Amino acid sequence: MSSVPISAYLTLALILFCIGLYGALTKRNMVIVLISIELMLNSVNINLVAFSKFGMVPSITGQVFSLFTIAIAAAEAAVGLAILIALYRNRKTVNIDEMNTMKH
Amino acid sequence: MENAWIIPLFPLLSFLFLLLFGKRLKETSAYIGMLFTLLSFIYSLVVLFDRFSNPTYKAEATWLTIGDVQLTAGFEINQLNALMLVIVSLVSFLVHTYSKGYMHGDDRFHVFYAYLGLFTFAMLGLVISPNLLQTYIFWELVGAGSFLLIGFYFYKEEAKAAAKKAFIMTRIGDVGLLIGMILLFWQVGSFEYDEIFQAVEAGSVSAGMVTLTAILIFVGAVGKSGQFPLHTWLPDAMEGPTPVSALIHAATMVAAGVYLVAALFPLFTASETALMVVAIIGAVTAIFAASIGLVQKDIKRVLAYSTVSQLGYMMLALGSAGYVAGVFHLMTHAFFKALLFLAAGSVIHAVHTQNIEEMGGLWKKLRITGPLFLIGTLAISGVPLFSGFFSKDEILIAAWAHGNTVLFWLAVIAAFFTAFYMFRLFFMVFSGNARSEMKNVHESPSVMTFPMIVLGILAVVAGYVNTPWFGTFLGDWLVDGNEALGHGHIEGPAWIMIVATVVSLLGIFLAWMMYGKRSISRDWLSSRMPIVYGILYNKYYIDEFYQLSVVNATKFFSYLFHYIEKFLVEGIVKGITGVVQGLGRIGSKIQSGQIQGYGAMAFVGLALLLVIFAITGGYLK
Amino acid sequence: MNEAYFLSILVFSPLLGIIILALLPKNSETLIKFIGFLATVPTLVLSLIAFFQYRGGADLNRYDVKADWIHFGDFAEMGLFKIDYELGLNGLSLVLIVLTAIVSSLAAIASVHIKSEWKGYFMLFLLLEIGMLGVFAAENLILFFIFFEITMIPMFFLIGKWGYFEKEKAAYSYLIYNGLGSAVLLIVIVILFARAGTSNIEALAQLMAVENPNTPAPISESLKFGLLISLLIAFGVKLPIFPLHTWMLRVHVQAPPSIVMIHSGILLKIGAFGLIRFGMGIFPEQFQSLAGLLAVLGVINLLYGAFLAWIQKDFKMVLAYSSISHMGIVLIGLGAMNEAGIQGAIFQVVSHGLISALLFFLVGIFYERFHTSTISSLGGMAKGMPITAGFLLAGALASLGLPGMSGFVSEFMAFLGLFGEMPVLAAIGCIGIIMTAVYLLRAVLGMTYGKAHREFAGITDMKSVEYVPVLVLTALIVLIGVYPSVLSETLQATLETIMLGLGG
Amino acid sequence: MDLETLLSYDWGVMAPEFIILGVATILSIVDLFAPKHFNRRILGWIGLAGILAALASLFNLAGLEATSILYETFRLDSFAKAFKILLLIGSALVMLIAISYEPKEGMQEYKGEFYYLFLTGLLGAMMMSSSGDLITLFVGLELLTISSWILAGIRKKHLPSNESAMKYVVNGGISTAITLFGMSYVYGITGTTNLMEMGPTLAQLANSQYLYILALSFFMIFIGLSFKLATAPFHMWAPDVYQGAATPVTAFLSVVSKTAGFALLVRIIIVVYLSTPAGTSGLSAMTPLLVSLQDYIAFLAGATMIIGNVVALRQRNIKRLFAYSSIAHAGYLLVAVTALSAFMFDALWFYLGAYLFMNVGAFAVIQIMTGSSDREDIGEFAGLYKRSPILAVSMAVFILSLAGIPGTAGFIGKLNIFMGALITEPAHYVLAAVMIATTVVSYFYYFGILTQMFFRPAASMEKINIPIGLVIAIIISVAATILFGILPNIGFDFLHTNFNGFVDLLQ
Repeated sequence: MSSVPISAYLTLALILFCIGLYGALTKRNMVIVLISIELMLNSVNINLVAFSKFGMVPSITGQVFSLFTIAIAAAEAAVGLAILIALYRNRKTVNIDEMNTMKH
Repeated sequence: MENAWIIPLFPLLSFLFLLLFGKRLKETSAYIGMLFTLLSFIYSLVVLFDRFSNPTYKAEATWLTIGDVQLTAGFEINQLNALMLVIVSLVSFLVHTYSKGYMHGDDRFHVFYAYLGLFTFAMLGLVISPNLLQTYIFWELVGAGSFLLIGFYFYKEEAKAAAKKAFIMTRIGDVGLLIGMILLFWQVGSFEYDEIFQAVEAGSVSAGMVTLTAILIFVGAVGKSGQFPLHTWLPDAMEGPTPVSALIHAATMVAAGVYLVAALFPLFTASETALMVVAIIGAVTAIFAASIGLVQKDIKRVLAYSTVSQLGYMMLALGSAGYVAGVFHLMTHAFFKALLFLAAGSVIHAVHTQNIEEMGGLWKKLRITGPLFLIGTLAISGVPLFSGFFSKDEILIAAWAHGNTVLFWLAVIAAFFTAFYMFRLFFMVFSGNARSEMKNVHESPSVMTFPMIVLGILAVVAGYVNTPWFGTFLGDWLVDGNEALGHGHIEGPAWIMIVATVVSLLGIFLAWMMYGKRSISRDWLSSRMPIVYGILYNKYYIDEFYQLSVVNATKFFSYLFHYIEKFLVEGIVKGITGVVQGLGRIGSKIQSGQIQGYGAMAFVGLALLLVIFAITGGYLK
Repeated sequence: MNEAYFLSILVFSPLLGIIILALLPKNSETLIKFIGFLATVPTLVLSLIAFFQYRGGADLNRYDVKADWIHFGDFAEMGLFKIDYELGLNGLSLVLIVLTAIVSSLAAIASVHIKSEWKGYFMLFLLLEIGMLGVFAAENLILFFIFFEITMIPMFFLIGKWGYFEKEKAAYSYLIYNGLGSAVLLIVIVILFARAGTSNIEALAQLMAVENPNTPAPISESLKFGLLISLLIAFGVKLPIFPLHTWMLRVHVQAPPSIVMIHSGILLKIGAFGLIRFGMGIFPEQFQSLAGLLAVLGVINLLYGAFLAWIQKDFKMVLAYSSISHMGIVLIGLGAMNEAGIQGAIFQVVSHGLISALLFFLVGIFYERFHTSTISSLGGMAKGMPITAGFLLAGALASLGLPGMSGFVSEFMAFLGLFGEMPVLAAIGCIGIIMTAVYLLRAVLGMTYGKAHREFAGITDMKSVEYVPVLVLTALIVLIGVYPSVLSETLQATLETIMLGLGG
Repeated sequence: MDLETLLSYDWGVMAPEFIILGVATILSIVDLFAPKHFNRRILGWIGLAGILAALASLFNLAGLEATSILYETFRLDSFAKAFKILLLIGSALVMLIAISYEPKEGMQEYKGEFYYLFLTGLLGAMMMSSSGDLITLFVGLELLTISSWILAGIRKKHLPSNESAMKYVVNGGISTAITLFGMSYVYGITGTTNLMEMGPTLAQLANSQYLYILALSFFMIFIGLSFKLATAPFHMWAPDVYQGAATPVTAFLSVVSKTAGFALLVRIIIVVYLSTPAGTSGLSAMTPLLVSLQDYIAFLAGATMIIGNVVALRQRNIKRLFAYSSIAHAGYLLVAVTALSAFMFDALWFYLGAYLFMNVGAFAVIQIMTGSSDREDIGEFAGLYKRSPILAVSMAVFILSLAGIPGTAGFIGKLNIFMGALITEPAHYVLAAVMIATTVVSYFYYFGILTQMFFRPAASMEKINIPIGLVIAIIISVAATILFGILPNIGFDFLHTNFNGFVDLLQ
């Protein structure tokens, strides 16, 4: 049916991953950092699904895997935000580069 | 003779005994010392007479095993040893006796006797050693003993310095001896004298090696016998109590060097060069020391330099293949020089000064010491019919016969000097009129005079055991059964005897002119040729020279090493620790506390690995 | 006593003392000190028994102990990668164990001068003794290493807690230098163990002897050589060999005298022991190719130490450098590679052990009274403390190799050996003999002779208990000096095996 | 799937997990409904009991040969058992510490979660160690990770705690993503998430492109997991998190989560990358991919050891210092992984065990010293020997063991790793040298602590009272540290008799 080669999906996933990584490593706002991490995880999902459809040995497990990933990503986000809130209560900021009381 | 080994043990016992109980015994410890030394003297006499009739005796036991080599310890009684035993034990006994009076009242009296015992033990042990190793062992012990005795007045800075100097200077020589004997060992495979001699005769030791080892061993002798250039310790050693000087620096320790050369005579005769070296050093020392003796002001120092020069004579004799002459002079010198020292001691004991310029006119006061001192002086000056005359004559003949003409004349001049400064000494001390501050001067007690008298007699008669007129008994006996030692008596032209006599009489006459009759002013030399006088008075500046060269060189090395240690070694260590610390600093700097920095670091790491992987072509190697 | 346990008891008997001490109240000083000394006695007795039994012709193998201990991986049935608990004796280790026992007991007596925390002190002290005994008794490398490290930790505390002003610095430099040394040693040991599959010394020696043995992993010639060099470094730190020596200066100066007795008396000797036992024992051929290097290092040590000792102001420093210098003689002996040399080296090990113990005990005595060890401030001590001064002089004479004392025999044999192989080098080394006399006399006479530099009124000379170590040590020094066969006969068998390994 | 298939499974093999799960659930419910004033320390004891019960049931399963249920997703092979034992013991000790943990602002209201989050984390760790499928493996990993995030931030009102949690979250998220990305490639190439099925597929993998991708995936997974192990380059979170988190949590992270991480890492790399050929042709077809990548692991291991030990030199904060030391120890463990020698499993297992005891013990002492006040400077240890000799001596034992001094378990562990590195042909001389050198460097800071305890005078002589939980923990730790140091074969024999060399890891 569709003739989009798997390499395209993989490239897309890779690009997304890199964007996510870039965001996670550069954004100053904690929320955006968390979102970027979500992005990275989702890029993985694209990989998995692509493989499970167009991989050399297609199998359903990839999609199952991606479901698990989504769920866990959600959990991660939730916990992350909860901790962020706890931090915000004490620190009154979500600015990531102010979180450096411990160093060296 | 079989148990001659006991002879050295007597003094050792006295040493140990006094070490343990001396403190309680106080001055009675003198009797202990005297008793034990007397015993060893008597037994040595027995051994000596035994030796006349019986052949050389030797007994040994294994001392230490190295691999398959057995190092032995034991004793040997040959002519030389037997003779030395008697001389040493006799002088030691007399000194023990003398010291009872001289050291009276010293609160470390017993220590002094303990030390005397130790020293006597070492010296006796030295003379009966049958092999080089044992000789070396006692050789060192002798050094240690003399070190202790010289430094007996430990609270005097000079005594401390003198003791240190004596030990170190002799040790320098000893190292020569050590090297020499070890080299010999690797050539011969044994330290035994007779095996060494056999090997040398058999020619299994290369000529060069013989010369080398002989000279190295001679270096040891130079150190002990205060030969030039290692003589400087001997005059300083006069800081010790005077009886010590009599024992160590007349009869025994300083003679050990001569004894060693004599004992190894076959080795030396095997190498003409070695003999030459011995002769030259001897002659040089003789004239050199005598010249210094001309101007010294300290009674004991004068005697010390005369000792040095006399030892030079002996070396000259041995170097000129005059085995008998050397040993003969060793014997006579032992007696008259011991006498002189004891007499000097008695003088000092009386006037409490050593500076001869503060003395004078003691002849009337010291009725016994005076004549005895005169006897000694005559003997050493080589005045006919006194013992010194015969032995010195033998030496001159030997030197001449061996063809060392130059050395011969040197020796003659030295003889002149000797006569001069010895009588200078005599006149300055005894002649003239007494000083005012020496009113209450009185003769020493009999315990001190008795030994002097004994020595005085010997100083006269000892010569007659070996004379051209009444037969050379000693010589023949010494060399009997061992042609390697040369002949008992070397025939020489008769005029030599005349020359010697004339020379010594000239010296005496000149001394009388200057110091007795005062017809020539005393400061003739110092006023006419101050430079010469200065050089002589300062002993040719040898000490200063050593200070400048050797000591400073040592300092240089020490500080060099010191700085190497401080900067190089420590520096490297500091460098390494610094690097580690630095790494730590960098590491903790990177740990900036920025979350994203950490993630970035991880990513960088990943990227790095991937890049390396890609560059190296990954697994496709 | 059952001989199967003989050695184990010998080595671990101080443990009993540790336990008892642990139960004692903290501040009952005399009791603790007494128990502390008592705990060293069994070892002493046992070691002497063993010594005399051996002298009496008994075979040393009867003491060997061997028990399964550790095996790594599943190779036990192949007998590979097993570490057994195996102790044993040979002439050399026997002599050193006796030395250890004696010096330890005397050091325990010397510990009367310890001022505080006696309990901890003696517990560590006894632990240290166990370590030292074990080092000499161990039959395999891993066990050796374990005991080797066991000596390190107590020393760290003993220096760092009971030492003088710069104690912590000293403790640290001790720790780090020896840590590095034992690190290198560990690498060597583990390489051998991992690649040969065994760590038993005899077994290794046999494996190395054959051309290419069937080991779990190959051991090339170059590797052997590397291993030997590493051994040299590892033990060179302990010995110490220039330039790895700076740590021991600090230790000598900062540690309490009783500990320095142990340190310079025995711990330094472990280096020599290791070189002989492992260097010569396991890598004979490679060792021979290093002979020259060793000899040169030895001469350097000898001269370097001697010259530096000459300009020191503190007597402890003089002794520290003299230790370096004297260890040079050990190296010279080893470098000579012949009976005379090796025997000389071993003699020097023992002799220096006794002599330095004696000297440091004396240092302890007068430091106790004057609280200084600078030469200039002690001048004329002989006036106030004649006996101490006398023994000090005796010790110095022994140390500078006066015949009739142990120092001479060892020095003589070492040089005898070296002259047989490299005369020129030996001749250079002889300067060291002179320098030894120079610096020792300078220091000792500076302290004892001359004008009295201080008030000696009210200073008591040696006290009763202080006589014991001095007399014992002096007696031993003289005994060995006068009758060296007492040692050489004990060492004979061991020496022969070593020479056999060296091929002649 | 229908009921009987579901029932057909031998659920018994999951008994330990079920017990932990059950206890965790019970605790959460009790915590939920119990009144506020109810002393929740009881819950801690219950949790401990649960862990011990799980341990018992695990020993009960010890004899069982490798079985796997739920379509091969859960394997209980000897490898899993061996590591679960460590995990359970570790958590038990940590729990003991946690029970007597009392921060100054108090944590009465959320004490319950404090305890059962340990259990959930433990559950995750156990899943990781015995998962036969990428999915379960990943789930277990995340269960552990997320629980520990919350644990790190458990002290809501304590700023450093929040910060450490935040840092942990961000880095953890990134690492998860990277790991997952790598896994996705593995799946892509093999077409299965089941580790057991991967093996054969990978064995005859002959396409160099795929191998290349596989290598990439290896790096990604390795780096991602290095976050769990706290090894370079993903180590930097550790110091901050360790410092900020509550002491028991720190202990948990440094022991349990590290152990689980190693279990996971070893399982993946052995199963996946050891069965893969390094190349398509010739010699490289013979050598496994993992072997050809050894140098990279070696490099990372070396870097980790150096960083950990060197930076630790500059630390004054005791917990931070131990963070770096734990980084260093992770490095040592990586050496064993690098060498892939016959001793690898023994070494890893034994060292992790030894590390568990000595480290937990040390943290127990640290908790006593830092106490309710948050003063964590090394100076706090000054004069400890005077104040409480026993405590000082036991701490000394832990320190010496960490420093690898003979007579302690740490030494045997190091020795074993060392042998592994040096027996292989060619031997890893450089790596071994780095390891030993850095060990010597570590003496500096380890003995620095000893110096404080024994040489320095105490600031205050106030009496130290030790809660019962810590007493037990310390006693056990000391005993084990010394016992395994003197008679290590208790451990080794146990390993060999029960798990004969983990041969069943691959079949």
